[in-house]
Amino acid sequence: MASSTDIVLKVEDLRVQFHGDGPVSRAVDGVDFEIRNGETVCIVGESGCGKTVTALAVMGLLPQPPARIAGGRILFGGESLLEMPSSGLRALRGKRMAMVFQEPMTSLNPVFTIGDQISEAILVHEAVTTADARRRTIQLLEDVGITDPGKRIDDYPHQLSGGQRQRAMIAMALACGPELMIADEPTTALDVTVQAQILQLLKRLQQHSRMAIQYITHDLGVVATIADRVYVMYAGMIFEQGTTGHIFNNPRHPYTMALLDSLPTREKRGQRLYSIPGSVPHPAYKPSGCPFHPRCPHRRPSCVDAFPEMCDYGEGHLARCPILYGMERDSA
Amino acid sequence: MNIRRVLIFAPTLISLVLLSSFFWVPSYDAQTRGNPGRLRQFITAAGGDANLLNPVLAADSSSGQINGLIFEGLLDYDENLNFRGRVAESWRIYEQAYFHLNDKAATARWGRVDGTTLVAKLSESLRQEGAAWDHVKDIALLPPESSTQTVTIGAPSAQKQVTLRIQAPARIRLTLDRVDQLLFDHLAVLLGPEYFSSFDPAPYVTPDAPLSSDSHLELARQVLPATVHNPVIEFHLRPNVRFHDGHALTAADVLFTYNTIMNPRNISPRIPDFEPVQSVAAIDPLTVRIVYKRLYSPALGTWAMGILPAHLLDDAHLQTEATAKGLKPGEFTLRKSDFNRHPVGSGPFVFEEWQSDRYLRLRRFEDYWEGAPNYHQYAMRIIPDPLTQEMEFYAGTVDDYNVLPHQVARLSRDERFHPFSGTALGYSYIGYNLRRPPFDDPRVRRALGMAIDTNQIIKYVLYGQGERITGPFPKQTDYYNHDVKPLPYDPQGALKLLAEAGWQPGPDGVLQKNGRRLAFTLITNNGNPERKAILAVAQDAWKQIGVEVNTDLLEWSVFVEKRVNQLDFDALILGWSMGFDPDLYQIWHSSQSGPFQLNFVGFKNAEADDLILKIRQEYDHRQQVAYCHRLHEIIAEAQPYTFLYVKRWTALLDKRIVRQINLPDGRVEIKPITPTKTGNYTYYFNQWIKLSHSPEATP
Amino acid sequence: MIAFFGRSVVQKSITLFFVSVVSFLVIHLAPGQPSQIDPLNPKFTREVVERMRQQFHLDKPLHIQYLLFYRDLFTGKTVSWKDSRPVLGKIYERFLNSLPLFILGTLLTWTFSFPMGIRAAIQRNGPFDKSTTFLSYVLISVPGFFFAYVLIILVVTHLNVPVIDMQTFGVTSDSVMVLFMDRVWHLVLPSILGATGGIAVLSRYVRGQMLEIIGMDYVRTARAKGLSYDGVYYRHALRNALLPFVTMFGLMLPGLIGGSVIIESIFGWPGMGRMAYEAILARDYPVILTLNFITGVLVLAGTFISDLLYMVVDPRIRL
Amino acid sequence: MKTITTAHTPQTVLDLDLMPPSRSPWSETWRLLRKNRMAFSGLVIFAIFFIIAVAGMLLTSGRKPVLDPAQVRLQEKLRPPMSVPIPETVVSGTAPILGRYLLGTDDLGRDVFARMLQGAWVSLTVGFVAVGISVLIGIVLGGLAGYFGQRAIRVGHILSWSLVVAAPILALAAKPLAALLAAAGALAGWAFYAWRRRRRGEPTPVLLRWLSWTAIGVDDLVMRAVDIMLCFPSFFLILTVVALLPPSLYTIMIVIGLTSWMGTTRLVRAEFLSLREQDFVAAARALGLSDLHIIFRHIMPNALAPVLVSATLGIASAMLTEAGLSFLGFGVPPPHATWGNILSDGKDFIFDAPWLTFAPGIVILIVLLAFNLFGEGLRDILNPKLRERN
Repeated sequence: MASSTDIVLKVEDLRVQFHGDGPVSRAVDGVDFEIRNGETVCIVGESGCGKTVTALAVMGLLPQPPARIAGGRILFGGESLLEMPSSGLRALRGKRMAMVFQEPMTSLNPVFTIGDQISEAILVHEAVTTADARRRTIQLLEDVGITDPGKRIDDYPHQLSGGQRQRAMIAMALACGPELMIADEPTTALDVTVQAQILQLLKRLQQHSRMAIQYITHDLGVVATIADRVYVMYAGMIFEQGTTGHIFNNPRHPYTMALLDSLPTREKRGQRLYSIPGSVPHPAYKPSGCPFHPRCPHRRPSCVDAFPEMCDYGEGHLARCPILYGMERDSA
Repeated sequence: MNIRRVLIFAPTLISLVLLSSFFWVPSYDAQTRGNPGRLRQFITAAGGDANLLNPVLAADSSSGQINGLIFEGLLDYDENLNFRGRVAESWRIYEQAYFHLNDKAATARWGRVDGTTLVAKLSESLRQEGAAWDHVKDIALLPPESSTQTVTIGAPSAQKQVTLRIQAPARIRLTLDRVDQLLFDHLAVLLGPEYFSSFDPAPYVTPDAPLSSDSHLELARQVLPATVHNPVIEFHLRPNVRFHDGHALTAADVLFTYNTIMNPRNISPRIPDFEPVQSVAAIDPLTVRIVYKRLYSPALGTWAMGILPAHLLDDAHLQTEATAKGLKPGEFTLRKSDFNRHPVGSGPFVFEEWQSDRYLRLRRFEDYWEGAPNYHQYAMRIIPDPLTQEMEFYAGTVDDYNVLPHQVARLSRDERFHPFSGTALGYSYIGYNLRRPPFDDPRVRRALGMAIDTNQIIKYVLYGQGERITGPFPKQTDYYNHDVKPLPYDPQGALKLLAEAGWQPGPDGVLQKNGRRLAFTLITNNGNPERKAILAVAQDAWKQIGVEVNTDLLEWSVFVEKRVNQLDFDALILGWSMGFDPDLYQIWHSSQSGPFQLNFVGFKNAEADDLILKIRQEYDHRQQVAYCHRLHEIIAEAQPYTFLYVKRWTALLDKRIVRQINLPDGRVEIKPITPTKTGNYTYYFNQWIKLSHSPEATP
Repeated sequence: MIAFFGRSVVQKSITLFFVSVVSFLVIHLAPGQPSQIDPLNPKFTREVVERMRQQFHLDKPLHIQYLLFYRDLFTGKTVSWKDSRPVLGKIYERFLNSLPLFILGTLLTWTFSFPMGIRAAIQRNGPFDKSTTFLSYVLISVPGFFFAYVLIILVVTHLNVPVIDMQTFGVTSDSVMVLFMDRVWHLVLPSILGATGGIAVLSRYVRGQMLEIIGMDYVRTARAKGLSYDGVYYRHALRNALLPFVTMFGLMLPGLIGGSVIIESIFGWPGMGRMAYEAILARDYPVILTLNFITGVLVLAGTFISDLLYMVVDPRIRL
Repeated sequence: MKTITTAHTPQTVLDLDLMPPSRSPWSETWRLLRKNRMAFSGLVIFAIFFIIAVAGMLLTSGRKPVLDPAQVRLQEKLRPPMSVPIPETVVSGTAPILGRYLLGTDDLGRDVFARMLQGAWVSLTVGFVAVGISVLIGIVLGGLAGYFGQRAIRVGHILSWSLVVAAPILALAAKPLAALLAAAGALAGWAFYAWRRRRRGEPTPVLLRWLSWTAIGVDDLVMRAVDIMLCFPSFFLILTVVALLPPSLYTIMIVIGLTSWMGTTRLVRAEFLSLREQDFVAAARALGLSDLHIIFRHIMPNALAPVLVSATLGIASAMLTEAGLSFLGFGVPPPHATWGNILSDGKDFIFDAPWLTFAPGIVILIVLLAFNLFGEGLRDILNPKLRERN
């Protein structure tokens, strides 16, 4: 285990609820995870399972109301973000932690040049002149692999291609050299070749700094490429966590297994691709017991009532399925 | 830059500036009590702006009000409705009457005689007959004349010009010192009843184109009537009347004004007033002689119209103005001249400033021949809304406004104000289309009139500010016959009258006659709350006696063009505004009952026709009054209208406004303001002034 | 660019032609005569009426009247039938009177609706939002003249100062400030009344626009950058929310020649609306038609300017 | 050791009800409306007002109405609200049915309460009919422009249609020969198109080719018409027409309707344009459904929501327009009472009888407020963008 000073972000028992009309949605329902310096951590799960909400909660960007943080702690560099005044949080955002969003098309402001938008991030947090900020912006654009940055800096977002826009977004996130970058499915909207370039870019950037990356995706292929450690999320909870190797080679939770089974691989060529039956429960209407039990092939009657606890497989590999844990111990 | 702060600062700043302006505005107190000049200022409020400050061209009331102060006519009506000289010091009305020698007819007394003998015989017998012929001052024989005249004949679609060669026979001219419309009737006693009527003018008139004998005779009668009355008015002007620019007002200005009216390019609305004029001549700088083509008793009153300054408006001046404006002189008329916005007249007030739709300001004319008015300034403020007018009046920043009856009722309780009222000119009526049944039966019309409680209408719609009326003459004049009693309010009597006429209650409660229900539509124009109220009251009243009435409110132009002018209505509510003149020809004469004419109810009565003609030709007041009284009776008997009421005008004035008469010996006499018989409380306006305290308050 | 100009001009000219034809027909085919021609006035014989109709070309066929009218309009010779003054001069005089009212009304509308609408959007469903929503709709729902009378009566009876006309009648002072502030005071009530509806509508519109923008991803991006509240809402969001309002600048242009008859009549303001209203009543066709024509030109010019402005402010639109 | 896999295990999914209850769009709208307090109270007031208006129509019409709004009692003029008629002065049978004048009497002694009741109905009719007309025109023109926008109107179309219109006019103008010629021309035009339809592939003779020249697109035509209408200042256009035409309830409703369709047209056109490109319309087209079917079954229901909102707000503004016209004396003429004309008739008496001004003034304010709040709430609710964040 790394020392606690290594830990950039530690989330403990985070609970986020949405109060709209009708019953309360428990979008995030007791999530624990931690990210260390220089590490890439992937959070995987189907859409609607609370990944983005978790990330937004960390950044303090949840729209409140309707969202409400109902419990838990978020520690960033040892400081509790939830107790921090909004000005303190603002000073952190963009400087020590930054976020890259899913849709590069809509996440850039159409009426400002990308140069403006990037240097703005620098100017807000550091006492530099506009000229300096501009110089640094050009450097950043170059760093993220935009050709001819001196000219591109004055372009409006609509003049750039999708990949370039996402690079610009990344440059914006990097502007102040953050300790943590949260990337929320940054490549989903891009085509596959561009996606690979962006992933490479992120890896390269991480090598230069000791920046930690929290990478949110539903795509296990991406996870395999980039992640050091993986958290699998379902219905607002972490179902399994471990290193990339643990997760891909020794999945200990039926959900993880199902996810992996639905991944097309070379061996499965010619077979019919597996898909998980049913769908992710609505956060306001979660089933009792194990939230996955209606879709689970290993369902036992006890799953309907008993809330599953985390079971430790050692080496930091944990999974939330007592049934499989029990079966394994029995077989061992 | 902080946008948020700008966004909050801007509205705050604007609000502060706007609100702080409150501290700079003079309050009503400062304007009235704190301002001594206010006492020498008369401010009136009008709903609409003036159009043209030119007495010859203007037709609206606001313009008329101002024109009356800036311009002055030759004469006007005094407080007893007699004529009073203004620019004219005095006048004389006499007549020249002509008749052609009729060589085909023998005279009754002297047989066939030639012209010279006839003159001699006539003079002799008139002298012998004595007092009855006193007014004939001279008889003369005029030699035959020949002339040519071009006339237009035919229907408007196929007009043609005909030139006539006229070789008129000798004429005899009688000069009278007063107008006598019956002169030829009396002469006919001496000359024989056929003498005038048998005169055949056709042989004396030769057209240049072939005409049928009928139209030839008709044309000849037109150009060569057997007898002619030529009334003459001779005005003697005051020697010391000046225009505001100091130029003296002379006979030339009167002549110019007449010519301006008659100039077709000016399209003056006053043309019809002067159509009977044959000629106007300036005899000397202070004498004007006007000769009329025919008897026309309203003639004198038409000269109350304001006199224009010829020296500012003659052709040369108009041309200069046209050139200055870059217009061709042919396109330019008096209507387009700047004079209409900067008038110069000879009246008691001098034009000073006109801001369209805001105010008009006049100052007093120091050299006014009768002495300058007491008020130094006269202003007319244009305030379209009656409610804000009232508030300004109440605050004292307006001295006079067109006060509504219910406002008088309330404001006269305030002891600062003094209410006035008097009989107005103009009456309201319900007119029936006499061509359509059931209105062809006078009993029905009378019954409908009896079913309406006019007193109630006066009491509640007009707040008592009205008087019943029984006939078509102005109630405050002698012409009105006070012996004619108004219809009683008697629904039972009305039912009885209707029963006499054959109308019996039907199964649905509506009266019926021969299967026809007594139902019709009553219409009036919208925009007039009183007529709207009468519409509701009449409908309700008639419903009570079993008459089914539909009502319709129409926009004025539709009302006039589609309904009144086309004679397409059952019954209507309307009003006539009148002058003091008793001429009823256009409204009541049977010849005027076609489409587009004003006798739209279709009233026809031979005796009434005769009286109407006599009234407009009679120059003698007493005789005229007698004719009018008879005519009034006839019309009241026939009830072609249900005559409703004549309104009482109402006015409110501050009690501090009084008449201040500067007596010749230097003393000053203060009198309260009282309305005159003419229905005009502003009659002595030139003597008005506002005191700082109400006269009752000072011991 | 030139093609855009050319196309606009041609298209708008055609539209204007139809506008002129339609307005001409509406007025001339309706029943009624100019008020100068009053058939129920016993003084007017048919001859005089006929001569007046000739003077006004009313005796000619419609298409000739149309051509004559527009010939006069373009040569600047049109005169009002009511008082024979040049129509353009009359309109200009009224324009100068209406201008302060228009400027102040617009200023009030814009300066008040933006802070109100933005704040309501940011605090959506909060007490400020709810109360401004309610107030806006009260202002939209109240009949203008009812509101005007209530205000006038309150001000006149409680503050004892005049409110009607453009300035206090007969006010004289050597101090320019007094005269100026007097004029400003007389502007207050009518411009407030004129602006209330505008404030209500515009602030609602601003709120809606802001709400839409606040939901956009780039606003979240801006927050993620650590921008302050002002930086997020008043820089990033507002700039985008403002785009549609830029076009409204162009659409305000016809307001220059408009004016509320009702407010002008109540306040005795000698403005354009009253002149138009009186012209309609008197059937002063030259004035009505000229006003209509100018309005048409301004509307079309306004939309054109809007298009241009939009191109200037929105980087996404280029010719 | 990997003993457990999922791939070959037989699968069952427990069919638990784990989704939010699904609702029809209408019940969803209703539920959201219930939640929006301002909009809901607007709806409630509107419903009450509607009931009052219907009751008003029943109570105040007919030959012997229960409450007679036209009953003139001059003796009882300007009585304050809640006053009891004076027995001596009231003619029998004309006393108010309730024993007192709930809202006082006006300057002719008419019962203001009865007039307000009648006015409720008439004002409502004015609002609904005017907006109905404008919405109808808006939907037809907007739909045409949005759906058939790209289709061209050819010279021949214009020619034959104008001949079709001209023929009856000429016939009415007693010019039989010209009318016959026009009819023949129209017939020839029709024949030409019939012939063209039958032989689609064949080239048109050169001489007739000009008939197929494109004159203007449908969309262009409609949008130019909108532009033309927008060039008129709307209140003045209404005022001009109302001032020039004979005034009646119908004129006013029609004129307000005819001068306010431009917004709806643009709205419907925009909706149609975007809906036309949607997949479900493409699918419907692929199924070979007719244009009419697509328009009425697939596009129209989706396009109606914004129209409904603008219609709600339009009714309020039509009623205000009527009040403004009444102020200038061009409102609905008697015998119909509307709130607008009660208010403008009453304003002259504001110092003598304030209830004549305040009763209609406040009622107009409340009802229009209800309309506006309801419309605004509806807009919020029907706006999917705003809805999902609720």
